[in-house]
Amino acid sequence: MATEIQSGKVHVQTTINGESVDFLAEPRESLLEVLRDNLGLTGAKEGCNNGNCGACNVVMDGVLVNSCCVLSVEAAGASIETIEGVASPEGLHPLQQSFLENAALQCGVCTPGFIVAAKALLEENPDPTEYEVRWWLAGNLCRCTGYDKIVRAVLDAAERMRAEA
Amino acid sequence: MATVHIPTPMREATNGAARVEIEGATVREVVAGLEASYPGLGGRLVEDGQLRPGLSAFVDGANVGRRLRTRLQPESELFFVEALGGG
Amino acid sequence: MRAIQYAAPSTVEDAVAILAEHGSDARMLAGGTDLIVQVREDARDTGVFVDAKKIPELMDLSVNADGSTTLGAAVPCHELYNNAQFAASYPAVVDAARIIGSTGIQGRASVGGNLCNSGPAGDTIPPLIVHSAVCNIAGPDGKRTVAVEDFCTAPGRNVLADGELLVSLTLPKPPAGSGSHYLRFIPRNEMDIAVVGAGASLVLDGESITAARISLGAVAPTPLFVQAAGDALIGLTADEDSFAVAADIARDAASPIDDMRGTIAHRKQLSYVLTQRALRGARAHAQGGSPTNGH
Amino acid sequence: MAVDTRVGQTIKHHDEEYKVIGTRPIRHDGLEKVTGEARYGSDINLPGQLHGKVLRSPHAHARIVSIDTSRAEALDGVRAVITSAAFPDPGDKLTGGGEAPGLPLKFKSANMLARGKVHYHGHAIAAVAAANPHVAAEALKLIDVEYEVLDPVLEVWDAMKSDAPVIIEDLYTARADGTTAEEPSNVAAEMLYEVGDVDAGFAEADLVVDREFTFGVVHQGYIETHNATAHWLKDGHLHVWCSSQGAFTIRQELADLLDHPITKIHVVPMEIGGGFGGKTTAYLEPLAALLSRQTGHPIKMAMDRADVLKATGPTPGGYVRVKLGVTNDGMITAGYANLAFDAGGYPGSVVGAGCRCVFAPYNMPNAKVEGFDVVVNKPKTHAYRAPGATHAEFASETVVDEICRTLDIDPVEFRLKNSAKEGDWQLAMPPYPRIGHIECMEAARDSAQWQTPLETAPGKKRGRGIASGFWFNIGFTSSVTAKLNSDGSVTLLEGSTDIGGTRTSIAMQFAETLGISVEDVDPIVADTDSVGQTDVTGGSRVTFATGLAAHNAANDMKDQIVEGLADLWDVAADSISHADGTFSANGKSATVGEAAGLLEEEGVFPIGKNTVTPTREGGAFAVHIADVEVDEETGKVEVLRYTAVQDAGVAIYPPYVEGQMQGGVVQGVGWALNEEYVYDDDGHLLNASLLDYRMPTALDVPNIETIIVEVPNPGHPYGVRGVGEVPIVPPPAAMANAIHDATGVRMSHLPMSPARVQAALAAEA
Repeated sequence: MATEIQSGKVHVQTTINGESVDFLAEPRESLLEVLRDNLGLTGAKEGCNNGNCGACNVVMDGVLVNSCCVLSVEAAGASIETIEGVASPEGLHPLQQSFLENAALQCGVCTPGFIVAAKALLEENPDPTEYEVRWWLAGNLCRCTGYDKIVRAVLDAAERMRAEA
Repeated sequence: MATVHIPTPMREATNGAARVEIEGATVREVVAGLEASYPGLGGRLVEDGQLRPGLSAFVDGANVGRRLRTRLQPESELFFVEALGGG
Repeated sequence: MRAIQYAAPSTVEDAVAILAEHGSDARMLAGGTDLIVQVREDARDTGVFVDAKKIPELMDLSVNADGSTTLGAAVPCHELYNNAQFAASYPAVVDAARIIGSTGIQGRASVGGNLCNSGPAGDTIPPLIVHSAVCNIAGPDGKRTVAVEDFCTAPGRNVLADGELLVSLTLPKPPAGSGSHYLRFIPRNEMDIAVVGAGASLVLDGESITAARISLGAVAPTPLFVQAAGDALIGLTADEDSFAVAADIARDAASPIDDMRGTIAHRKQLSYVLTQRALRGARAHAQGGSPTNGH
Repeated sequence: MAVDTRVGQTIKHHDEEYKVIGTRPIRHDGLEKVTGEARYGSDINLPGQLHGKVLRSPHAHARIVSIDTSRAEALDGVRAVITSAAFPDPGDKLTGGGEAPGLPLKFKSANMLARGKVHYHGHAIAAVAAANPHVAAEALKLIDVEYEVLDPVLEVWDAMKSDAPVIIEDLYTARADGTTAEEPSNVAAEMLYEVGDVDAGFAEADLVVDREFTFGVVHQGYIETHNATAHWLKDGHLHVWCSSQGAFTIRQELADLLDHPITKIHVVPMEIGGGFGGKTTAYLEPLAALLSRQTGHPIKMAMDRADVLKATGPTPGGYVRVKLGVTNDGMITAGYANLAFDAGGYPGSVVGAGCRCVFAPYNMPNAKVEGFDVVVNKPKTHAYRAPGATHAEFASETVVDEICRTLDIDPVEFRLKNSAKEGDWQLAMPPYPRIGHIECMEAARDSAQWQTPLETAPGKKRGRGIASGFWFNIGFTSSVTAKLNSDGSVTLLEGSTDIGGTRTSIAMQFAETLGISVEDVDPIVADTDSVGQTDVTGGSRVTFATGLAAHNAANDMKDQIVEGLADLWDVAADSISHADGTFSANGKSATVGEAAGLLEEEGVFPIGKNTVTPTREGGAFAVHIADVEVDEETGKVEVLRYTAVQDAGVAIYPPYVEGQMQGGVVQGVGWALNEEYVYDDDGHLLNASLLDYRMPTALDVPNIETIIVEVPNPGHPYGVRGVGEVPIVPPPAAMANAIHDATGVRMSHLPMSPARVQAALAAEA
């Protein structure tokens, strides 16, 4: 059976933060564009649009990705988690709480990417060293904080989450 | 008499004097006094009745910006400095 | 970004058919971390994106009966370093997989994609070369294989003809007593393109070197297989003096350019230093240790 | 247990005890920012909105022979195309307001869209509005521009040569004495600052060190790219939503550039994703406005990262020469400096501020500093965190280190001995008020890092460096309006863009003054129609000046509450006392909350307000210590340990003072080691991406230890000094001095990239 070649507006069915979502998008539109402009999920930010700043981080099928480097049509059938899905109705995620308490943000524009990336880290490695945190987050640029308080916040959240687990 | 500190590049007009004493109750009056004593100097500081864009006046350590009506004490020290911005 | 078309075939045959139909206007889309960005930034004009990730052969990672490993062209980097068996067998490849882009990039970017992008600084290419990996290519005229060191032909170019795609790589089973290491020099500690990259593999019999391969990135129009440097080590003791001999040959083989990422003088120096360090790392692996991927 | 963010110490040189000031509340805007709900400029989408994109010059220096937009206009989905012809003729007007008032408006206008000539690679040529960003981008490729390419001039030392191509044909040097040159050149301005007798000072010196330094161009590197959305209504009202350090500045610039009444311009500050001086001026706002006027639709525009790096305002590269004379016992006798900075494609670099900072940490009886503002074919440069000071003090602090080495004097002792202090002369300025350089130097000397010997490692080249830094604080104008709600909470409207937590540092000063908790203050960054004049967020001024306005507004509110209670309680207003947030008189008392309830019943709703232009800014000193390891084989420098000491006056909101210090250090480390614009000989910027413009990642730096020193600024009721900028000043010098300590090599160019360090090591060997 010959494969369909899609162009123009394509109908995409996907799951975002646990909910089934349909959207129409051109193949050239990135997942980041669709999230922000079609679906109003503006928590992911565009900082570089080429995979070098991490501000657009989302988790796709359990894997941390830069949504600027994913085509909208590649989201078909995928399960996507964004910053908007990190807090639960019961309250903030421990990482979010820790970022607040540790003053781990200044302008805040990189913060969603950091939190999404750090959450992916802690799911894979609940007890990271400082070096492992810095390594994992090296793809997330922050220009305000000098990273110090961010790294501390992630380690702090990891400790809280281990205590609660 | 207020003491006015003359920026180096403008000391030609004051015959090399780094400081001059000028009578005046406000910055504006001192500038007028400067022009009267040293013709041409006032014009380098003031344009169309306003301190030249980019200059600030300091009166006794206070940055009064371009507010020429700022009142002076008899012993006031007056500086004219380029205004600064910042990041 | 220009308007594009997208197809997600589920078989190699379908992919070949689409590629053949659209010729040079079509490209395989693996992780997309190079291709999407290049088209967006007008560095490449591709109209048809053929998604590799629905084709089982391109997502395959398995050990064959002869002990070799098949690495599907679109397997993302993060699957390699999370695969203990692969990591133990092909440490240099995993060294590269761990330092390409960021964690987020490694979630998508693939070794096959890195190879097909054919950049002179592609981090996975020297490791594939030192592991004697072979490209399995499919096309309208059937299948063929090409050694990785013969795959790239110029910056951004390779032996793939219109209609052809890289299906997988075959990595021979590493002999007993072997070890490998890849490292690169970058001004930062992450998120950079190699100023110079160096991969080395060694097979040791006690302290004696029985086989060695050395490859450099970013010092020539294509990743460089410095066969003479490896050959010179055969029969020598795996020590600093021997490594210096190989490093000298590697430095002489390097013919880098001045560009925004590095100078000729610095790259020549780095070719020497990194060859030594790659060999030390390979020795550590061969002797059962693990090298520091120092930066 | 939570990690203690109080990683550093605070060393107080005052006895004040505060209830709110100095505490660590959760910032008011924090929740929205950790959940992704905060609205930045690019996060809004208006009904009927179109998208704008900018065509940029592929050449560094060229004459525009013709622009033909017809093919772009014909593309389906394209709604408007504009060129510089869409702007009104700026004539001979000067720019108003903003950071650098008084420059010819024609330069600013031509920087929005090139007028006749392109001055740098990436210079905006035309702008397109289309149905979506992709169509707009396609349309750009259909605009036909014919260029006559000219030779570019890229470095100040080339541009200052008498036979250099003149970039702006009618640019005549504004000389330091107030006169104007008669022949055009690339030197826009000369400046001269002098104190004492420099020749006599050098004659007294036993040792004179005279060194030259050069600098690459660096960018502020904020993560959010520039964006603007504009809607020009049919009645002439212009609404603008943007990411700027100053909504009022943008309003003024729009009024100037578009020759449009300021009353019809309404600017809404969105959350801002970093600025550092780079978002103090308009780039997209006027284009979006003109495209909106032409189409009748709201226009949204956003730069991509390449646009940001190519065509916004990085901070200058250039040249600094520093000559210092000292006696054998280590007393400075004289200093001379000469600074020439890139203005970029139009006049107006930050060289003047650099001139005035170059010797600031020292008591200089005799000093002379010359500055040159030089036009080159690079983007119009702009402020970046303590603009000009980092270059200047990299040079002077490196020379100081060399003197200490030569004379075998401890660098801390030398700096303490020569330190500027209250009453000492500043270059061309009134004498210093109370300052804290000595206190910072003592704190650095006593710090854990300075007191711990550098750990050696076999085969490793390690070294330690120390450097001082100074930056001014600017006053400008700030406004606050505070409304007392009936439950005792306060809605606080302020006009300062909040980049780093200033909503809270302003609210804390209000709360302290009125005697309420900071959680009871709801600070809001208001738009230009909703609060009084507030100048740009810059010059480390917000917590200082807007905080002062908040303090004054709280006192205004307090007076109104007292007046209301006096009426209610039937007592004289002056018999009511106020302490700890409680008003009392004649045995009656009411907290602010109770008073609010009582007054509500009387129909009284106090509104405290204040607009202030402070006159006594508090300049700030910093002292930094860097430990580094140099890889001799590769030239790569690793930061092992770093301590930043800074006089904050009084730290209103300590975690964010520490954050400013840590962030400034890491920017400074990036500048020191890797950040620079790389140009080819034709003036093309080669590394316009975050891949190749190498800002530090989390893996490139250690934790940054902080010591806040509190020497209160006498010019502020709570002693606030500016804190945001000075921490970027010492890092490059501290790093260079550490590299020298490790290797014996003196670096004289920023950045000290691996290739340069390796080449210097090879040359030394």
